Amino acid sequence: MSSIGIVLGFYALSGLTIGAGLLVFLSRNLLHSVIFVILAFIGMAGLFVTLSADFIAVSQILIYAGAISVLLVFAVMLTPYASRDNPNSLFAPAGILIGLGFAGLMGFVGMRVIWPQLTGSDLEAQSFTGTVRSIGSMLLGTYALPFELASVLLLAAFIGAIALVREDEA
Amino acid sequence: MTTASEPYVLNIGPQHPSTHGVFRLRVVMDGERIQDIDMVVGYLHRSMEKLAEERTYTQNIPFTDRTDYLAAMSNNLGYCLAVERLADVEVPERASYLRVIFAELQRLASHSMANGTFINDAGAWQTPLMYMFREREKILDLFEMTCGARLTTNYMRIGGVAFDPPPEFYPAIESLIDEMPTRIAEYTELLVDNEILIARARGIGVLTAAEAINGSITGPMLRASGVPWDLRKAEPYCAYDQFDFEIPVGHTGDCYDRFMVRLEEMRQSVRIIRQALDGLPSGPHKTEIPLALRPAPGEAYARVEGPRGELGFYVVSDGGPAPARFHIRAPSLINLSLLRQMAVGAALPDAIVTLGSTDIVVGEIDR
Amino acid sequence: MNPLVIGIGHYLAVSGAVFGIGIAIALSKRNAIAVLMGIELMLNAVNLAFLTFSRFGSAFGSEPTAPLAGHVFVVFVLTVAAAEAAAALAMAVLVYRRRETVDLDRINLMRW
Amino acid sequence: MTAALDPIRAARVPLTGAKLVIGVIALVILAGIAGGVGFLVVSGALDGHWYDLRDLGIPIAHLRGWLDEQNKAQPAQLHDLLGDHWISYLTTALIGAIGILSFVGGVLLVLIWVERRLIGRIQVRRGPNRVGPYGLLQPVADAIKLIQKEVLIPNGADRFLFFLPPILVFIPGLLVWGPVPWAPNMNYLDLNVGVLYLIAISSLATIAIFIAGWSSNNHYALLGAMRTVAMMISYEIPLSMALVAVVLMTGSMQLSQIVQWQADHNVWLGALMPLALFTFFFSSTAELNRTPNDIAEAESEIVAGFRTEYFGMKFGLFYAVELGNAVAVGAFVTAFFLGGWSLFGLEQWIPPYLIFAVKVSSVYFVLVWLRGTLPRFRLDQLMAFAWKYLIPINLANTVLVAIEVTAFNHSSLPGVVSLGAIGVVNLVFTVWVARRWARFLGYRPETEHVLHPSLQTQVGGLRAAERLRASS
Repeated sequence: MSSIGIVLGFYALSGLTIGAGLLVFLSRNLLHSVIFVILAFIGMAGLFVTLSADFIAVSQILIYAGAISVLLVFAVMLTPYASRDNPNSLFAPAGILIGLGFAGLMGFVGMRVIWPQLTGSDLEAQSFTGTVRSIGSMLLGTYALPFELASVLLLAAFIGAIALVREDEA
Repeated sequence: MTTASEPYVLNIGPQHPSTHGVFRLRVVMDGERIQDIDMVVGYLHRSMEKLAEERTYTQNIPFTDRTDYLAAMSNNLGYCLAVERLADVEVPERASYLRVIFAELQRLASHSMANGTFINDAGAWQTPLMYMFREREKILDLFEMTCGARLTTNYMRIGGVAFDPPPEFYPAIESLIDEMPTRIAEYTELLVDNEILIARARGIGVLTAAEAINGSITGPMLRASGVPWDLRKAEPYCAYDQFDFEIPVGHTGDCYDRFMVRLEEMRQSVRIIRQALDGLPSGPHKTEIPLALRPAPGEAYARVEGPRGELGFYVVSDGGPAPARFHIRAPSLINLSLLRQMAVGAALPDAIVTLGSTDIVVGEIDR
Repeated sequence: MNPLVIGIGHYLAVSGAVFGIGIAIALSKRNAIAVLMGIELMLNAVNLAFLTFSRFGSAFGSEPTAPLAGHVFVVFVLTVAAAEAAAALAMAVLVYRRRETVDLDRINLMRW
Repeated sequence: MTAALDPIRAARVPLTGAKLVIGVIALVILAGIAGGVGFLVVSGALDGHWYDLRDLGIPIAHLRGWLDEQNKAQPAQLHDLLGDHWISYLTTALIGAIGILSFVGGVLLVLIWVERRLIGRIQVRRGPNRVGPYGLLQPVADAIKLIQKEVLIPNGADRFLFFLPPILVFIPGLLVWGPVPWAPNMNYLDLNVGVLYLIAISSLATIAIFIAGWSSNNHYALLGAMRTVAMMISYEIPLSMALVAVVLMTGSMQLSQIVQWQADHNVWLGALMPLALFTFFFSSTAELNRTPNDIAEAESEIVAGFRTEYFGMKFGLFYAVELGNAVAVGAFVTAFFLGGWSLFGLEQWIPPYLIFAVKVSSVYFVLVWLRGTLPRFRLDQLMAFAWKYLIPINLANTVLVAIEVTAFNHSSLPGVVSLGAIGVVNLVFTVWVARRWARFLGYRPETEHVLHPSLQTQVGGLRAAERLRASS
């Protein structure tokens, strides 16, 4: 993918995503870090668009920026003032090291391996113009069982969450 | 297991769209539920009852305008009745009829305001209020025509009324009285059958008859609770015993019943005004009394059925030109006193609707 | 690697970086909600990798729709993430109610 | 006397001869223009030319072709870097963005006036009529006043989070205008996941409102924010389900395709699926915080809800976004349910975007009308309505529509018959299910309905009250 728009978009969006991710780590205030995590989700959705995954990108905004972030903010609100800062634990140095190590490893692997990837005109030819229909037929065809399982999972999580947080009526 | 959510204090007022004046509710809330209500009054206190001891009986009439500023005529009337009883002043027949006409016009205006703001508190974006204001405007024009003022009328006098209405008053009131039933039908059509209003007001702020009587609630609130009590019938003053009208009585005592009782009372007021206009006797409109009236030592209490309830005036004379003691039984204050009982445990919007249905006037609460 | 021709490597590097940030957050934060945010970031990074391979490699499948299998997996990951967020946040709230804290260092009843 | 007191009646000016003549002349001129245009259209002289202004997409397409011609002449280096079409892409993107933004901005300025005048008329008063002719400059005056206001931050507010929300709600408020199908060729952002995009974008505003309420450090604001979030999350579900029915019926998530389907079949989806139309409209009013669902900024209860502490231009942004979203809802109701730019073939004669604008205005008028008429629900009533009522019956509706669509796609009946049958079935289903389900949930209009006060002539106390109670 060498068209200038996609290249610029890729760098801008990856910068946005990684920067927002770092700010999630660095923010002192938990609510600020929720804002930054939403920003990272939106940047990620932009990266999905550059991969011509329109359905996934929009779903990402819908689910992460629209739903999960509201859950996060609600959870922050439901906990007291005192725990609205964002402190590091004793594991912080180890965690940062592991994170850096993993990022370095992935970067190294990604950059060094010669991937059997499509390039040039083949890639252009494979650009997905409309993924929705195919994803839909796959979800209800090849992957029907996992799809049903996922819905059962969602239902279980739904019921579980309600059962956990529900107050006794009596 | 219970939630760890903490109750918090919400100050509704003194500046708030639905406290109808400077009045403050200190509400302890858990989420949207009300746990406790503290009513803080006194922001508008002007010490009227004490000030009245420094002024002559006639000079006190304008003060009564400014207690319940939405029902100045009724206040004038109650005070004048009390002083007349104290000083044994006779009132001419025509003055009694005029008093009835103006008191009922005032009731129409006040109930328009009450119902309009009630719907406003229930969330309608001012339209019913503006509709009701349209008729209230016309009534206030009639007041202006007769005594020069719209709100603080200062119209009743000890021994009668200040002025005979001018000739153009009669066609204007005729057309108003002819028009009023259609207007009330219009409100009925717009509001009474409204699903949202029923959902918001049915079963909210319920007062049973026993509770209402225990709380010495009076007026439309008492009648909405199912008690057929109206001073105009129970203890007729002025010329009310000569008119034919009925007392609307509610069924459950919720906010919706209060609204309906007020609406029905407006119809009955129109009926009374019609009869009073038809039977308006000729004659003097006032008994002349001395400028500085000095009643014999004694005390008197007169009560009228104001738009908000029993409006009582207690006057004690020591033989001087000014009352020795003066007290007003303000129905707003007493009706408000049960707000806590009605609203605790309800949600915040219900409390606001309940407050709207009690129809308070802060000038009367604080005096 | 030509920086002006974006390929699998670039996306994988971004994915790795976001995943690393997610790991760092999940491991080093004391607040349960912050940890959850880290996990969500890691899931996002995985989604990016899925979509990258799906976009760039038709070599991994023969059917015409096979590349979109990556998208289907991402749909499942999104589902799981949503379910997980709901359940985890419910647990956080519950833990807070019981123990008056969401500090993971102090929720140590099951340590040993 | 009474006539002078009635502002509307007093404002009515008698029709004079001069006005009549001017009106007749204007009508004649209009008829002439219409006739000329009609002749042009019928003769086919317009079709596809760049001056075919019936659909602004056609001139833009011509412009793109011309720009691509120019693009070939650029230096080879630039061409390698930027490709074949960059000039035309850039230009048309700019034209579209500027066009939409200026349209929305202009419409907002006018609509503030329109809404206030309409509400004034509904409320038997005149509305703004002092600034400029007919008060038309009132929105400008309002904006100037708002801009002039001092920027204050409430004590104890989170500065960063307090400034963020007006911007955060403004962005989705603009983005939502992207996929609006103005005319067959006028789609700025014709995503093939347009419906999903709309839902996603509208869900972004939730978090902004939540932050606004929280960061203000005010109980009213927090209550308003909680109410908004609860309501928006709840009503997103019925809203999406109504759109699922639309997508099932038309077989596309692309807004232009949805409108095209309605144009092809000469039917409005709102007529085919009244339940979906109602659900979408009602849920939209909830998302918009408009009456009867304006509990989030319930003036009589919580002052102004989440924006209690916002004033000046920050409040202005909230207000503008709210109004803009109301118009956008009008646009989407039109596109999804009222046939979009199509009008049973008349779109050949009348520019489709004008048809669209008229439909949007009528939906907007309904919104204003509701605002001027209805009281507001309570939070728990709205929640119960969404979860207990709208969601179950819309689930049933979705299943029904799925069955109907399958039958429709496999049947060889003419469209009038099959679509008519679908419409009738859906209407019957809607009425029946709506009533049955309401009954099932315990709605009893016979017993809970209007109870007129009983009229008494005898006074009494508690015993009389008990007697009355026993007798009724």
